[in-house]
Amino acid sequence: MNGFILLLVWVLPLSLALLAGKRHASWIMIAAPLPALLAAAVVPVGSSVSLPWLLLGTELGLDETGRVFLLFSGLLWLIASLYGTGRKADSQHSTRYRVFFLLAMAGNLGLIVAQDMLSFYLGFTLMGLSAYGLIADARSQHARQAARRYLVWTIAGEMLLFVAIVMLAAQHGGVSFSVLQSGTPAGLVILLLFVGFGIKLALPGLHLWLPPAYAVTPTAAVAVLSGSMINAGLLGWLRFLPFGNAALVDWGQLLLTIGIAGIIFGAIAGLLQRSPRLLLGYSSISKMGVLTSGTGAALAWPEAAPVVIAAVVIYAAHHALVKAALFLGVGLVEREGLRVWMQAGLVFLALALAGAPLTSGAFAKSVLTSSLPGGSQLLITLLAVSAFLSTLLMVRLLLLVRRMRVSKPSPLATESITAWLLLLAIIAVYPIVISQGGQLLANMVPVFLGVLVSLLALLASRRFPVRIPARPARSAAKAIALRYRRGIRYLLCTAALAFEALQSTARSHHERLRQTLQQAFLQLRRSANDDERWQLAGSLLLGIGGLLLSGFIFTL
Amino acid sequence: MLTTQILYALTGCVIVALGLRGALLHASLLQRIVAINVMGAGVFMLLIAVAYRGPGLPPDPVPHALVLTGIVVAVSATALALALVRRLQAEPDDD
Amino acid sequence: MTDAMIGLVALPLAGALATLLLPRSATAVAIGTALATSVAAALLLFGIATQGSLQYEIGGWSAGLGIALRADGLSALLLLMTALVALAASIYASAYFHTASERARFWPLWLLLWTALNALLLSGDLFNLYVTLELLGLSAVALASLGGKRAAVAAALRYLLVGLLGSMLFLAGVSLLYAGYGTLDLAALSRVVAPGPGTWTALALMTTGLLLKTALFPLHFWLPPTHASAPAPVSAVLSALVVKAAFYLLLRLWLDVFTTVVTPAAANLLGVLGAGAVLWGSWHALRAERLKLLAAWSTVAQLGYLFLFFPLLLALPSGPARDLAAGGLVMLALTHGFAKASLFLAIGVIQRRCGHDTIHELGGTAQRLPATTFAIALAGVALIGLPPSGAFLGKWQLLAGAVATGQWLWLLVTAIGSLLAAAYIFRVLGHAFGHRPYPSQPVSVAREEWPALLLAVVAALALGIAGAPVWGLLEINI
Amino acid sequence: MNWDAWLPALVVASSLLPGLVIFFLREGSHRLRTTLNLAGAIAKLVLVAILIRGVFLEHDYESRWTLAPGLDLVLHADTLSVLFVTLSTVLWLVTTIYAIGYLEKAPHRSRFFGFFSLCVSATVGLALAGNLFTFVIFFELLTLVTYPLVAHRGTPEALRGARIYLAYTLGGGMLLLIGTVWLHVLVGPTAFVEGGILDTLPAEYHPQLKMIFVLLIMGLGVKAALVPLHGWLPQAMVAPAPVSALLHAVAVVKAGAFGIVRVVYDVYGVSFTDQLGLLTGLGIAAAVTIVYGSVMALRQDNLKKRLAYSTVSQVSYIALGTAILGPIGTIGGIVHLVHQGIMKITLFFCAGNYAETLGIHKISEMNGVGRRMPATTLAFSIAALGMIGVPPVAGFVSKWYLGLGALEAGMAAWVMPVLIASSVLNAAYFLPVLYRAWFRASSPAWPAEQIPAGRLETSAALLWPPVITATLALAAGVFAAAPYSPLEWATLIAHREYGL
Repeated sequence: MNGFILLLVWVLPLSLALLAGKRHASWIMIAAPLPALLAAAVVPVGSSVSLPWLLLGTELGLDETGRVFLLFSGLLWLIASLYGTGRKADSQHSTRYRVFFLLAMAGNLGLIVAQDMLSFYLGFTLMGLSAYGLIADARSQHARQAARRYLVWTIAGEMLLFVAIVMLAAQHGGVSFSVLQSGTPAGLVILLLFVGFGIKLALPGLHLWLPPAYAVTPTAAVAVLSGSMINAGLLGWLRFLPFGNAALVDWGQLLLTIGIAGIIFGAIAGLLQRSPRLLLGYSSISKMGVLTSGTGAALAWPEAAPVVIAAVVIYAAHHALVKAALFLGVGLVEREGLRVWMQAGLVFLALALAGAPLTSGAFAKSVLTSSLPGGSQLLITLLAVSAFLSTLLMVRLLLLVRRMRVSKPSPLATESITAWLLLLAIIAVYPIVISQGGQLLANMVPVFLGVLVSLLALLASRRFPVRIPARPARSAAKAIALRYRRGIRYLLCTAALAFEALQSTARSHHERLRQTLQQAFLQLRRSANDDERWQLAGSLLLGIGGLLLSGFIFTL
Repeated sequence: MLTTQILYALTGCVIVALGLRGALLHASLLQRIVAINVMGAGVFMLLIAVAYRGPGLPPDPVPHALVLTGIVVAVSATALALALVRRLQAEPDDD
Repeated sequence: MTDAMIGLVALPLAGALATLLLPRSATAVAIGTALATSVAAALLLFGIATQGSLQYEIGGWSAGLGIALRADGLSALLLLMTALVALAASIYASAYFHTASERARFWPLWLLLWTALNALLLSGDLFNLYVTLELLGLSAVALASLGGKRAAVAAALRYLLVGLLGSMLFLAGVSLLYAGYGTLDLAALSRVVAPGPGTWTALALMTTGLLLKTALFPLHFWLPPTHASAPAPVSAVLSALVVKAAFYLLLRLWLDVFTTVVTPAAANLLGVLGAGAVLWGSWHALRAERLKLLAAWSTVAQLGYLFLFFPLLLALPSGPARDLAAGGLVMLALTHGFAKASLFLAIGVIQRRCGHDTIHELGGTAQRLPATTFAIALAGVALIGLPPSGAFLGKWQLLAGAVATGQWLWLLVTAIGSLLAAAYIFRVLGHAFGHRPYPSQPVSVAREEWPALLLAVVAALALGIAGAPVWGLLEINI
Repeated sequence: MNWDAWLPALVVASSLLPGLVIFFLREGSHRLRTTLNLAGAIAKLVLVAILIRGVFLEHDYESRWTLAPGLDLVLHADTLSVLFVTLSTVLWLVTTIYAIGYLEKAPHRSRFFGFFSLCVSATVGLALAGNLFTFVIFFELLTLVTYPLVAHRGTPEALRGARIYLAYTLGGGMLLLIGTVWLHVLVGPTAFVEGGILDTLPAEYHPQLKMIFVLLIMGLGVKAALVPLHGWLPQAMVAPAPVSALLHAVAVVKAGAFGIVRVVYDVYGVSFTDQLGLLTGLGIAAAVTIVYGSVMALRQDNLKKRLAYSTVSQVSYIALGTAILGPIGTIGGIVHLVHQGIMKITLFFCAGNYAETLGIHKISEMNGVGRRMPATTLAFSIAALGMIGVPPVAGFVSKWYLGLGALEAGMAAWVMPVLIASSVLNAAYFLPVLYRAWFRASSPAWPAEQIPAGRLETSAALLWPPVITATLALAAGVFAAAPYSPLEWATLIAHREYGL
């Protein structure tokens, strides 16, 4: 029974994708993610099912991490579906969109319940490629470029992962996650894993796909993109890397450093944005920095790994919900313009993301800090800094939202509003339910500081207005991306030209040879008149006779 | 007597050579046909020389049979050749 | 079975006389004769396969002045090929010649030619061989001149002179041999011949003469015009059988009679000439504008392959390997006989239906004459030497021999020759497959198309698939 | 009569005889021709089913016929041949249906279907060949009977393509023939035996054996389109779509690849080949071909041309797998024999559908075709993704085993980059097509719409084959581990090959 539910988690969305026509669309969309929630609710941890005939032998199962992921991912997909059904009037909201949405859902939920590398990879790829369809859904120039960039990065990541997986399989002689914890993988493998999943997690340098993609994707889709799909990278690390292995401490330190870099880079780049979506995107980069450094810490302090991982997972869940909610809220504003209740909701969410007390942010933050071992004081302070920075970000977000102008407001569908409010309620309630005393009061200082600073900055900017430079980050990103693409294209062209040159030379040589031969034979072919023929033939005749004779006589 | 035989044989060879030369070098068809006949005559002389088995002995019949057949063949061949030549001269140039 | 031997000579001879005497029903008589002769050939082959080689002295006269008929596996095979090809060609000819005068002139000569061929293949001493050779040459020339056009006559005349020259040389050689050994019986000679100036000269003369008759490069100059200007059935028989007769004689002399005299050096000379023939002939076939010329040049090339076997056969120690190679040689000769005959007959059909045989104007032939095109294709397969034709097995043995004796040159020549052959065959087919806008209903003229098709099938399928017994038959010799 | 001695011959005959009969049918007798075709195809399917079962139970099927002393025509069924036979039989059935739909009202159908059946007979014979001699025979026959199919249209460019095809393949055939004869002179009849037969020869033969190997591989490489012997393949795509489909998926190209597998595994024996130091050369040739083909494909706008170059690249996966020492690499190569066939035939079917239905020949004309022909485009997408190696389509399984095998053989240093590069390039030339088909707005009018969209997007006979094959391609990946799947069969072959 449990096995069946686990199977259903990804089989249902997959099969619904086949009949995602116009009719009953909304019911299909809402039904698809339900098995995931069901599984998270009823399937006991540790239950698993193995399907040896599927692919190269598939194992599904549920563990603690999986359960949490399943819970918030399923929830987000449900909310997004609900929100999305509110746009059925929209013409471009086509069957195609629904199909890709469901495929991405299947991939995302499938990789959560996967217990072997191959089915994980399958889900990861399915999700990654289907997300392309969501990003490219709006048929605008921007959307096309953003989608293509996303695809290039995604495929690159998947190739690296493929190599890593093959090498792991060759090392362990199996693809099940259970075998990975034994033994130390080669450095190359770890590097590949870092980069491969790091692309999905938008580590600084590997993030170039993220902001433009978030800027163009339809709201419902960007919610799951930023909430649930991005965390697949994290889950990948948690599944593939052997934690509690002392040999990986240095790698942990490396990851830690990258994470910190991500925190700061994301925040600063975010502050320079003018559109809320871009700002949220960079804030995601910054938050992923937090998760990255958390994972790094788990590697760097093997003995503390389990606790840290649990904390990281909780933090991931928190961020996923809040970020998704923020995007949905911004989406509402984009449609109908700012309303008071929207603003209220957004303020609450902003506080939550910043980690203000009494919000899920504070809860997650405190869990994470308390999980960290003694040696990581630096990291703890940095987390405080990150809270401060994200406070600044959120304030800026609210300002930007205020400034947003909607060209042609269109009435909101009740589904969308319901979805958003539902999510808000969950975010508001769950920390209070599951937190123990004191956890909700964390982050008092940094958030307060952040608000203070930003208010000061606000006043200052009122007095002496300064121009914000026009999105240096994005233009820089674009420049780099362009250079990458040019490089690749250049390589291909040179290769092609070389081949062509080779071919043409060969052809010309052959042609010349043919002509010369032809000339020679034409010379030979000039047939003489009869008498000359006879004389020629006669001499040949005598010659052959003589030769034969000598051949008999002088045996060689 | 042996020398006569050799004499015949050598003459035969010479005639063959002459005939061959004629057949190969002469331009006109008629000359060629004649030359080949000459060559044939040479071969026949050779055969006759071969047939000689010494004084008093009857000559070997086989070469004679050969010669006779050869002559018949040569005659008919010549006839055919001449007929063809006639047709060749009769036919208008069609190419 | 000796009756079969006699029949093979007597039947066509009688037929020739009969057609001469009653020209009105000539065709019927001729077809009847052809059938009877073919049956005789089949019987002879069967007899040889069952009872071994045969010998018969006409009128009880012993060899020498008397005429003796001999038959072994090789001759029986060639006789059967002759019979089948000639039969097919006869049926074809019965539809090909329209006017009574044409028929009256054609049939007697035709049957006479056949008689000469059979007699040559059956006779076992040089005297008879000389006579049959001459008879063959004369009747062939007469037939070739039936084309009527000036070109045909000129070609026929040249053919005649060449033939005479060749047989004169042959006769000279014969006389020398007789001077040396006092016998003309091949079997007897093979026992007594020893190397020496006389023998050398004799063999050189005979070989040269026969090379001239079999048109081995560079003595081939007379062949293309003759074969290209003769009537279709005649060209078929000239290319398929007549040149083979001279070749058969060479084979006998070199491999059965003068085994102690022939030397690798001389054989290599033949091999080199053969190689020249393969390349030169194929190249000209590739550049020919007319189908018949293409076929004629391809004959020159194909004869070259046969001569490539000489150095191999001399180099191989007598034993299974040698027998395999010899079998390959015969298989190649047989296949070429059938294939080339079929090709010429098919070309004749095209010439009749399309009014020309210019290669680059063949477009649409595949639509109009599917059967004939198919025949050309099959014959082509056999000429190239692709499986499942008999030529494939032949070439396999040729290559194997070349590898086994380390004579790589012949291997190279064979490879290039085959590719050239493919080039000129598929050049034709390519044009034939070409589309033609004009609506052309497929025509079928059974009596003209089927003989070609059947011969092609024999060459391209039957010989290759059911050809294994050939090797067994060649074990049977006198 | 002895059933086992007849079954292989019957398998060949089941397509040969209908083919020969069809030649003599009148153009008009459409129904009879169709019945003959399908009857033959189905009969073959049944016979092959029996064959599979028998071979699985290590039954020994062999038909033998002597052509000349020491030269036997041998049809023998072993695991490898059965794999190839099954592939060609199944795809032949599908392709026949497709061809019937494709050639409706076209001229010379009797000729076409006649040669079509002969083509399959030659392929099956080649698959069942029990020794090198037999293989050569059917190899040449295949060349012959495919020529009329390539030249079928009779247009100048069709004739040109056919001529080039012929020039290459006959040349290759000659090399193969010489190599075979040489080997035959050295060791006598070279029967295909798992593990090879030559490793017992004394060392002084080794130089000769190397030269022979080169000859054989070059001969086979022409058909397998190994660079630089691939020139004919892009030209041959002038053939009608069903022909290209068969050519690229089963018949000609595959015959070459299959031959390479045969020579390496069952004549030389893979370990002996490695011992002669020949595997690396083969591997490098394959690698070069893989990359070259993809790069060239990237630069084609003509859909069929792009697919043709993609074949050049993909088929060399098989050679690559052969060049990887060890069972896993072997599995990868052999299973790709099947997977590439299914996927590529799908792609060509779809290309044919676009051309027949809408007159689309260029990729630049494919904007928004996904809305007009969703099923076809879906099939196309699945196959294309499979080519890239995206799970769970069949192509991924091949790639997986090749990578794993390379690691085990310690060749990963250069095999893995090749695999990755090829996948990336495949993505680079397939994904833009999918993008156009699904995401671009369709142009107002198609180049030449011939079959109007009724209840189906195009005529059923054209629509079902690609759908079926695409489903097969998907199933081959999803149920790779299930019994009787291509992968399982390839594993069986590899185990028998390495005596595991």
